[in-house]
Amino acid sequence: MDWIVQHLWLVPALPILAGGIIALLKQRHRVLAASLAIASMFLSFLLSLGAFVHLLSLGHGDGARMVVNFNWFQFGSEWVRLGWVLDPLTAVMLLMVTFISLLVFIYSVGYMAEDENSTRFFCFLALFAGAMLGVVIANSLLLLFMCWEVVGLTSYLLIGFWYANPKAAAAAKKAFIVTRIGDLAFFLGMAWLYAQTGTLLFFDGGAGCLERSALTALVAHTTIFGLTVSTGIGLLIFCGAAGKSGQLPLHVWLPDAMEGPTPVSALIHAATMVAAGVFLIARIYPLMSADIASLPALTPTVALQVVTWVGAATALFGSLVAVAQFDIKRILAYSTVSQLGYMMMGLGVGGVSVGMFHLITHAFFKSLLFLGAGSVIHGCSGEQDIRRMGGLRKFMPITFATYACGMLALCGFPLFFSGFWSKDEILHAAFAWSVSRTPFFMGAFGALLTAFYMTRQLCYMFAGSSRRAQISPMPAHGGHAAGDICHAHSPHESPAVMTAPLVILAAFAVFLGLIGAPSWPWFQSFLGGEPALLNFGAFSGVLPLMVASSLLVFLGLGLGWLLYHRKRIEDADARDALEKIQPDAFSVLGHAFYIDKLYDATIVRFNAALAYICDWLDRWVWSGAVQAFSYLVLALAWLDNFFDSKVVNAGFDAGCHTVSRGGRLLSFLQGGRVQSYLKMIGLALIVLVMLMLWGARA
Amino acid sequence: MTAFFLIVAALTIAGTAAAMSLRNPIHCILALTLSLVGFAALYLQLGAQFVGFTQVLVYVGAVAILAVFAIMMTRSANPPEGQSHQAAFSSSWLTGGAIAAVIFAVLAWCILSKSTPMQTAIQQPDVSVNQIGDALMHKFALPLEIVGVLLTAALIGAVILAMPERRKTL
Amino acid sequence: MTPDTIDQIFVIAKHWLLSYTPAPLQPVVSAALSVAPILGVFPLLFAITTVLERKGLGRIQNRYGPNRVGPYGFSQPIADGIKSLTKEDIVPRTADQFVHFLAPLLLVMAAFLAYAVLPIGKNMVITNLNAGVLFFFAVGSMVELAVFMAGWSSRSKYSLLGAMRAVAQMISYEVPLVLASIVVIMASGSLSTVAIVNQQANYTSIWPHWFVFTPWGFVGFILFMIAATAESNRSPFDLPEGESEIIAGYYIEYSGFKFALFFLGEYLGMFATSGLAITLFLGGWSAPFSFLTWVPSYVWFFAKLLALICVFIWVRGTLPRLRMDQLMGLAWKFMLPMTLLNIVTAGVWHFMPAGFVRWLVCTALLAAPFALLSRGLTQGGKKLQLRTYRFAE
Amino acid sequence: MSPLNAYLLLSALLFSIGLTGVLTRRNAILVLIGIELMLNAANLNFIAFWRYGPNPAALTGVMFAIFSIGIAAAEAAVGLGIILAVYRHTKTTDLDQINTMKG
Repeated sequence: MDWIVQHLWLVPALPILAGGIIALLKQRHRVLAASLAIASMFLSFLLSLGAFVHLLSLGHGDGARMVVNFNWFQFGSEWVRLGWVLDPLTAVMLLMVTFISLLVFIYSVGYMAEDENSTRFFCFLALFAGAMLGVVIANSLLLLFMCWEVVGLTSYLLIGFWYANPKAAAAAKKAFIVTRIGDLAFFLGMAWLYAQTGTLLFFDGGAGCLERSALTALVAHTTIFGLTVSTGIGLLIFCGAAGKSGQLPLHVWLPDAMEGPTPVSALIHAATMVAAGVFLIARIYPLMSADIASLPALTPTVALQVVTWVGAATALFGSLVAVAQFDIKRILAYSTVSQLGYMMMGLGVGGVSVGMFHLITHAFFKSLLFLGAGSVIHGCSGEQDIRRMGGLRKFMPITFATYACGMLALCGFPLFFSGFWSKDEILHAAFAWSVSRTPFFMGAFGALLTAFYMTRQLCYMFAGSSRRAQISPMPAHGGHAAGDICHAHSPHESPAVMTAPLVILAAFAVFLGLIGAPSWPWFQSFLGGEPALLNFGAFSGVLPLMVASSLLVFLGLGLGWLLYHRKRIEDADARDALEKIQPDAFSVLGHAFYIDKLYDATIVRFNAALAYICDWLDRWVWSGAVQAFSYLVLALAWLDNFFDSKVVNAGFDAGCHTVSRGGRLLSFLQGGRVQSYLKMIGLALIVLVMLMLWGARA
Repeated sequence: MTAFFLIVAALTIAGTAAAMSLRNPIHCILALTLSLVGFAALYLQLGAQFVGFTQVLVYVGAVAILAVFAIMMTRSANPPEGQSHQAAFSSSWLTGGAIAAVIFAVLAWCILSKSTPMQTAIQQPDVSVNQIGDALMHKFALPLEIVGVLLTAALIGAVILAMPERRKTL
Repeated sequence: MTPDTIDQIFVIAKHWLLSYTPAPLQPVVSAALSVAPILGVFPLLFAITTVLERKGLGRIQNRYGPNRVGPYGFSQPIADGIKSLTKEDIVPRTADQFVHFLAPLLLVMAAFLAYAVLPIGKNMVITNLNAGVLFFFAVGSMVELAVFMAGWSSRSKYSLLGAMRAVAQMISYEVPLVLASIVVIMASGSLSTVAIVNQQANYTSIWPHWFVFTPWGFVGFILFMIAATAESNRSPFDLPEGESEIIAGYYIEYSGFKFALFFLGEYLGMFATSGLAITLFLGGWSAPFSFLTWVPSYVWFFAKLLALICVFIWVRGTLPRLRMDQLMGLAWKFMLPMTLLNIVTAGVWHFMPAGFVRWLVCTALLAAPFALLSRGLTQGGKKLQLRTYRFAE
Repeated sequence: MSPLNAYLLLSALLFSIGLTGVLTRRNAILVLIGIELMLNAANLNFIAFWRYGPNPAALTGVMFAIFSIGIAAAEAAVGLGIILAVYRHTKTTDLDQINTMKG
């Protein structure tokens, strides 16, 4: 086996090690900390590059999957086995994650320059990168789950990085808890899978849980509603994926997560972590697509249908809500939600390659957009409300250019921008989907909206004249790094250390799409494992759809331009153009369909009520009953005693005493004494044993 | 039913009874150590050498000393003249004793009424420490880890509990 | 008489005697025959040690030790014994009579029990227990109880303070003691003292395989001896008995023979721990060089024991007493981390290929933390200047 | 009577003696001690069953005893810590006086 495969563990180990060392450093060693993090990231980037090249040299076919498994520890008579795998999926993800993390690290050097906790920041970042890479290379669902949880933890820590700001703390908590809900289902699915197959390794020379033998065993039995076991497991695991990558019911944490530093939003909540959910589904795709019939590529199993519908709904929802946001980062967050929906949809309708292609391209242009937004925020001294920006083009040309590239890529501007190719792939697959065509229309409408809100945002931010002067100075974003430093300045371009990554990312955002164009589907074939060949004939099949989607994009751009650019936005406090047209709908969208409110009103409230009811029962009903009973007996005893001592001679006194003592004993039931409670336990034990013996008798 | 067993059993019972009945807490602890050593001797007689010595090491060496320290710190040994003649037993000791007695009766009845499955040829199983270590490292690795975590948590918890709590400054 | 027979002479004698006893009595007799020498030899060693200690301390402190009774004052212990026997046995009126009487007996009993697993010579151990080291520590933990009984039962502030100090100190130093001996158990893969010694009794060319001749063994030995000094309440860890602070610690209220018993118990404990140190690290009864194996094994054991005793005396005469916080600081801030690191090092040593690199790595693993940790102990270290002694002539 | 039954009877007796102490002593520390004794009685059962049980080669009983000894140590430490904490508030360890949870 090759060196790189044997030592693939170094890729996650290096950043984790760096994080561990940085954790010991003080704030005055910030330079050392940053350089450590960047150096470790660079090394693991080189390693993953090596792995990628090695895989390329290896050629195609199923031979392009190398696995290293080892025993972790034994419990009972079984060994828990972990391992890592190197296959095209892993290689591509590794390359993407390491590269973007590297750029983001470099960017954060500039962004967090004035923060007083930057060493802590880099420690968390490095830890996150390591855990994420662990998720990518894991060959065991258990290992993947562990790294997955560490990723969740670091995301929590980083969202709440400015814990002094209560909003950030709340957002961190929210993110953590919501993702836990998904992870619970994930864990259940994992346990079920283990119970069924007896292994959690993905690939184990034919014995892994993703390989034919296990899958055939899984699809053999069916559970409730006639679902196959594989479907049940897949759906449970999909819940975890949905939690991580903000699919519809569990998306609520992602927009709030924007309280964190912007590099974090770029790295974790746009490029890598939220993509982990998609990656997970892509990884267990054989399980999702397993069907009673032998396993062709695109059988729309129930699991895949669920994935598709959820993805489509999320895509539409996210782009709808993004239309009506004013916070620059929230817009991007909702667009991320919708794009993740696209990925899921792609996985559902088009298989691994389609979804992964969009994942990769999206990772680049979305992190580009976030970093650009960060640069804007940095330049505007912590301002995040796009209504208070405007006219920034003159002040920060580089940012504008790169941001425009990212924006066009996200809209899917035809031919030259990566987003176009990947999104078109998904739409095409959805069009060809055998089950239903609704997802296609949802996705198409989502594409239109995407173009629209991105144009809106761009116009708000860069076009027109600056609206900062006229507004009363709002309190800068709580505890923001740059917030308190450069207040009074006019907007300024960011330092080179921040703009350089932007330029690099912009280049990728533009040209990355070409590796997956229908004419030369290199990426898909690389994932699929057959040679890629260049034929422009492929265009003919997809041409009408391409034209259609391009038209949609142009329509969206035109609408945006019409509403927001033809008539300049002069006044910061002026109502939004769309709001003028349709205020009610706008407010509904602006509040994200009130889903947060809904959750607060239902789940949270219900929980509190339940707790209160339990408390009330305990306080009044139970103890009340006990007390009432004891008082009753006491009263009886007292009555008896009274009557007796008054009327009859003292001969009965003893009896009364016993009765009253009985009352006192009963009142010990609630005596607040440990020992009386213990006595009750003892009595219960006696009764129990008696009953059991009786049962044994009969 | 060897004489050794009878002697040790008698000693253990005596120690336990004394530990639960003596008035002075320190005397109780000393009696307790007697009964714990008796337990250890019983383990040894049953051929569980490791457990027996661990028992002495942990209970006599740690738990008893810990209890003594607790008694010293709570000044419940030789109380001052004020309530020196306070009852050692709780006011409702009768019911407690009765319940315990009934439980013993029930248990004894269960034991004597049922004939437990016995291994046919009772040979002294000599279990070497190596076997125990091997089992701990392989078959019982997970419980071992869990116990380690538990002990760590207990350590931290005990320290925090015993720390003099300072009033809230924030 | 080959050297082998001389070496095994006691074992042979025992079997010879056993062969003349009726079968039913044999187990009892054999037990008695094994225990009796212990009961005889070690108190004698105690007597000799008292004289040695007093003379040595005297020399260190610039005076003659006891030199009146017998040749060079070597019958001093007999005089002391007679004195302590004839002295009145005082028991405080408020004391808890029973416990007060029981404490010294329990102490001495525990001290003697520890010898059951010490191999004094080849085939010369009372019982070869499968978990011998564990037994040793289990018995040793009884001493704390005896000390506490002594301090508490004689209702006196000083004795109670002394007992509390002693128990706290013993408990906190028992941890490093056990952890320091764990490395040997790891290396030899056995808890039986006999097996441990047999493993060390091999030679490459003339050098023995004593565990002390490895980095972890050496460090473990040093740590073990420090912890043992603290366990046996000897200077510089003699706070529980500091004459200047609490007159004699937990046995103020004892006099006469019980007092002597306490002394006996303490010294027996010291011998026992030294014996364990010899068994674990110094190769037990094995000879230091392969060409000296003709010397009987028990001779080597007692020679090593005497050497360690002399070290104890030397340390006692040299080092000043610690403060309570320094004591605890040493235990938890220095001993505990060092012992844990030592265990890690032993593991590394086990898994690395033999050779010079292994030595280098393990030494570095131990030296670097030592430098760091010991720096934390010297709080504001003052300059010590040389003193000029005037010797008694 | 078979030796196993003898051991079981003994452990039952010790268990109930410990229970008596738990139920009747006023001093919280002694109650804790009683609980320890009950645990030990249970351990004795484990060892006895291991020794006379069908299959002593599988060290289940011994392992159980070892683990429960460890857990008992943790329990004693935490319990005594709690008692000290309680004592700091209500200057007593008398369970008859610590009844502030009285309904």
